[in-house]
Amino acid sequence: MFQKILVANRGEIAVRIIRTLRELNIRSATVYSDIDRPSLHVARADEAYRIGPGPSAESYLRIDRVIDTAKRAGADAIHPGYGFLAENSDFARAAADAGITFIGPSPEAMDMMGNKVAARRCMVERDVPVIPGTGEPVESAEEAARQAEAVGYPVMLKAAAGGGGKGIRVIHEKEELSSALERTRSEAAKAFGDDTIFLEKYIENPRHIEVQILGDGHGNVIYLGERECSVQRRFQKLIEECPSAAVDESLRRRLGETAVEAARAVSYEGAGTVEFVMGKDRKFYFLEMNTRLQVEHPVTELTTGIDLVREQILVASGEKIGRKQEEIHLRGHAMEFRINAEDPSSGFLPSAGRVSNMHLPQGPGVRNDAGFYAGYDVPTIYDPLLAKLIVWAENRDLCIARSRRALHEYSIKGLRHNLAFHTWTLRQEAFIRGEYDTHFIDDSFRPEMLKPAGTEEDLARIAAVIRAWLDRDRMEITDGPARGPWRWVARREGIGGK
Amino acid sequence: MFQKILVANRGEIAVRIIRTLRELNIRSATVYSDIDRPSLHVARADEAYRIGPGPSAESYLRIDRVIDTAKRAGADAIHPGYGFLAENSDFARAAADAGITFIGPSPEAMDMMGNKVAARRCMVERDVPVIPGTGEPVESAEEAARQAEAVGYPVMLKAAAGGGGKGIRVIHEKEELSSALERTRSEAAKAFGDDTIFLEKYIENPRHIEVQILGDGHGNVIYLGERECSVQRRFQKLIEECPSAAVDESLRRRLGETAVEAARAVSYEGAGTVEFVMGKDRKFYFLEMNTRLQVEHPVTELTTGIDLVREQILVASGEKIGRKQEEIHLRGHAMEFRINAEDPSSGFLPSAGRVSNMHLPQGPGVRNDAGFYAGYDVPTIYDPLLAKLIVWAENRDLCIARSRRALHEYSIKGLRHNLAFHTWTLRQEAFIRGEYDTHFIDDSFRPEMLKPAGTEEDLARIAAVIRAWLDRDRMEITDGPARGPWRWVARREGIGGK
Amino acid sequence: MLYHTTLNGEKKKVEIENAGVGRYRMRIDERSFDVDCRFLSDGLYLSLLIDSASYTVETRRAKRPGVWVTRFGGDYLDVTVRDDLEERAAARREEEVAGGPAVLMSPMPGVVVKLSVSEGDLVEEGETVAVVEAMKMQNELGAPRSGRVASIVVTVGEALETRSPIATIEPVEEGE
Amino acid sequence: MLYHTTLNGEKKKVEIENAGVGRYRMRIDERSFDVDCRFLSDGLYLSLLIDSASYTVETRRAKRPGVWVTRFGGDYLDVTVRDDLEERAAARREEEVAGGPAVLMSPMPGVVVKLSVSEGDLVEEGETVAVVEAMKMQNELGAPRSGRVASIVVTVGEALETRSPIATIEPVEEGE
Repeated sequence: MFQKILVANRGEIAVRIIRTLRELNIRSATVYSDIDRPSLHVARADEAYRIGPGPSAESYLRIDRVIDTAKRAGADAIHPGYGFLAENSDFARAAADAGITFIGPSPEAMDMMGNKVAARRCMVERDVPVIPGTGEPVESAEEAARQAEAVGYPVMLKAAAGGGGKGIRVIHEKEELSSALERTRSEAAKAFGDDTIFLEKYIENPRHIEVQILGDGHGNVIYLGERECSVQRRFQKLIEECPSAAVDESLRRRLGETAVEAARAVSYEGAGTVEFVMGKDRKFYFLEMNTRLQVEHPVTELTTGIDLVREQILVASGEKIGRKQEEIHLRGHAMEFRINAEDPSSGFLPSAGRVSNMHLPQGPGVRNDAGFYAGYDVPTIYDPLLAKLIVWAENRDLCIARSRRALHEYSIKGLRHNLAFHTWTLRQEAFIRGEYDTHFIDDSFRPEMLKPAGTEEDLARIAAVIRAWLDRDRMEITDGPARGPWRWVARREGIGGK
Repeated sequence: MFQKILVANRGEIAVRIIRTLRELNIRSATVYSDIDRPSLHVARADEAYRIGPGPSAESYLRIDRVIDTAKRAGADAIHPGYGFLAENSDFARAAADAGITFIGPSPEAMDMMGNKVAARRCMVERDVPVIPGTGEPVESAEEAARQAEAVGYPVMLKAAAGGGGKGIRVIHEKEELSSALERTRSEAAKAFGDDTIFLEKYIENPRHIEVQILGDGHGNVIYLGERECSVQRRFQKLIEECPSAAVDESLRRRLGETAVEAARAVSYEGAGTVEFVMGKDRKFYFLEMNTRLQVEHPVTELTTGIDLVREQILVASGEKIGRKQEEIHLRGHAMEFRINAEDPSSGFLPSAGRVSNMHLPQGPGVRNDAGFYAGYDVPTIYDPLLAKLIVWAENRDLCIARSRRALHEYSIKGLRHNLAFHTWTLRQEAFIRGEYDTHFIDDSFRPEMLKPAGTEEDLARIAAVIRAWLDRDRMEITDGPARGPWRWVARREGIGGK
Repeated sequence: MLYHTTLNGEKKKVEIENAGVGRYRMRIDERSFDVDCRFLSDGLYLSLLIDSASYTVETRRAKRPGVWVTRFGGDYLDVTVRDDLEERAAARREEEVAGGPAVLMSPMPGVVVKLSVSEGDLVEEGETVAVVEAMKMQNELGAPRSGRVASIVVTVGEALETRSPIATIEPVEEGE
Repeated sequence: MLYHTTLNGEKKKVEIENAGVGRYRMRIDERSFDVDCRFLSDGLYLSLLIDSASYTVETRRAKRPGVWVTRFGGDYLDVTVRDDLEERAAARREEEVAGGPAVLMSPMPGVVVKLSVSEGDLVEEGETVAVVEAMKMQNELGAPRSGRVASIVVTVGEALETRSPIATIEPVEEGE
């Protein structure tokens, strides 16, 4: 077993990995940029090493510095977390060259899955279903028509250089195809300087379903249930569930076995995720494989009872997976809410600043994976994920009820965040019924929906008025301890004030 | 289903019950004494009613006021929590008279189990094993000798008026008995003004094992595994586990079925706990039945996945238990640590004062049931339980490792607490092996053991010196925000200070 | 004392009397309430009992004068609370502003990655004026009012602080 | 600068030099350390990197002068830190106190439920002098030193504050 592991990441995921290292009695080392010196992962690790200035390109993304730090610290393995260098095969190779174990799959598996065209080809060879389409650029209108006929309408035209929902056009009928191709091509040329177009089947009401898999170096691969990740805003996941409301036992088995087949195709070692898109007909297609721990891995941990970071480390140290497929059981239901420093009432603009106070929810079924603390200055140069709230309950309905309760308890003061957005989502009929797809948020969320009406209006007035009233009496009560006469009164009554 | 429930309690258990009420969409009302106006349960409830001055005899123990408040609030049920009026059958009767459902068993069941002699007799009738002994006072030395012979040495002489370990004498050999009886009797007369003495078999290396049961008004009773509660200091439980390291599957079934039999004897409705003492020969004997929710119920919740407060409410509303015995499975291992405001380094003296800051542990497998918050003034007039840390993991060894990690993260500033005691316990070989009994703490804990030696000494010196150093520079840093030059320096470097 | 309050555009008058330490008697329309009010966590949260209903409230001053952002449970509300004097001052201020130019300011620190309009362009309220990158996200900033872009005071690549001005939009006269 | 430190009864001298903002160079015996030191949570916690080893430290002044209670992880340590001047003053103080009487004080607020000794009794250090009830628990308070009970200043039933005096124990001369 490893003696010391370098956690080459920051924020909530670094803190989460350090927790498991402590439980395994493995010494944890981590890296930090100048701006991250007061970050939680530095305080929680056993050792911490400066790695460069704030911008990630000069610190967390510097392969040379991370490897040098691992050597200097005497680490025998590196855990990359997610993001930054987690899916960089050069990094994995550099670690191997330095004689340090990279906790993840082989560089070859990373390269294969990192190349979309190659990955698709590899899946087709293994009979893993991919979205019917060309896989090659469309050269002419005739060819487009022929292919569209083959895969069946509706189809989608996709600019090769597009992404994030841009350069896409959906065609429902044969008659539209030829002119749509022309328009998509000319728009792509204008927008991206590249008019290469692919054609594929358009999946209606698509759900984003992914399967957690775990492989070892001894030929064992198992799946650990699916995750439903269709609550997205502009392709950013916001809420994830395990299990999916759209998946039953037999579908779960088929998804799982397909994911295992995909992983076997690249002799996958470690924890990985196979992403599928699933249509309303419950047919599913391979999208891509993420060769790392996912942000949303805790929902799988809560339903399977398995610590995925622990499994990653055991497998990387050469151990066999200690459990068989038939020993994996999902129990209850889990949901993860990503708590971001962004303001849903004004277009999800990022927010930054000092967390003046916070209160995390507690009690039955509540797990917090947080990367911040009261007094922390949230920097603007990294991603806005402050923390994850993960909730478990006996079934999906109870999990929704418990999540509402937990969000009700959650408080972060000092900067804008998206707690109110999650509360909104939990009130939506589509979400409650479990009948939603990846368009759900973009189609139905409007910022003004965050302002509720009802009897609480009166109460809000009252509260605000009291504040004004107190303020008038020279009671300084914003952003700091109560001072002045109120404090004195409080003491006299024995309820506060030292 | 109920529309509104009065939670007739305070502290962590009131907060915990209110959480489940919110999840069930039942309106919560609670009561508070004057000193509890700023307590967490008042802030978390939907409604809160003043019930009298601080001392419990004038507030939380006043049946009349609690019932009046329930009526005034329009509550259709009362949840008593634990302690205070939870096992008071007069209170249960008063609630019934007022047309309000008491969430608990019938007053008759409470009375029967509240009377030790009657409960013992009732158990004997049902073939539930009780500790072999007289059950009646010992009148003479001859009778004592005869009974001791019958139950087998060692035996215990117990003053009827004793309790909490006082007025007890263990006799290992026949020759000692007669003089021991004399001495015990005269001591009892002196100490308690009552020289009534019972004789019973002395259980060596006793473990305190209890079984959670759940009954409904339709004749169904199930058991939900056992709890190991042998980590006690002077009869106060400090750490509880589920399952017990001393109980295997077949013993679990026998314990469970015996507990169900005990509950059936009094037609038990609701959640209850049957307490057993178990010797090193794994024979177990009925001690008593607690006719309420236990402090340590969360370890059962984490391993069975069942919300016991929810079940209490459903059963009280007339529903049948929705699950069969064979559907109850324990998964993994859970431990609960009682976080008390008492100082283990000076004889567990109670502490009180303002919580100047706190940090609860988070991450995988950690549940916090807390009744306090940063800024809260812990009153001295109620029990010292501030919070419970409950930890779950896949098995007992991992649970110990995770508990150590969680305690490492836990911080409470401003008053003394017993976190260091729990850390100590987790280092003891007897605890790690699971081979301990109720004498464990009293026999092996010494306050000076909390002061560790080792390399951290040097570091502690360094830290302390730095503090002194900073202090010398007129930096006011105790118990409040950093001020003065340090703050200015921090700002210049962009690491702190608004 | 009488206060003018606005919530979600609706105005109401609220009357408040002191009724003991931390206690108030309030009237809104024909309804009246008893309020018991205590600070928790050294003044960071307010515990209210309004006719026995319990609320834990977070509230902070917004940038705009007289406005408080208040949270009950999961919901956030912007509430304006002004006394007579402040109410009259606010009314005067609003009159002056209504016909004048509006300044688009950056809501967070970031870098200008795109300017979508040029000086002199006509824009609708909400139409994208600039794109600012912060926390690896591109954020489209819309015009604060409809009108003509009077000036743009930043260039692509420039780093902005919170509330750095980006552009001024001036009203366009009817029939212009 | 040189400091006299005591931990678990063991005394050591520690030398500290400033080495930049929040940075120190320290020497204990023959070992030396680089220390990087930052406050977290507005000064409530101290994050230390000592030759890259990371510690989050809580510390507070104890009642006794120069003593700090310091926590690393789950452990609490009492450390005395004094400069030359303070060290000499402390030594003088200790000399004066050693032969004098000691006062038993209540460590918490509570009510006296029992007095186990009378004035004039001889007691051993740690022997129970009084029982004080607080938080529903009975707490036995032991003699702070061996000697004779010189005075008892409370009665059963009396309510005590933290540090209320209960009794004074004076030393007994050898051979007395």
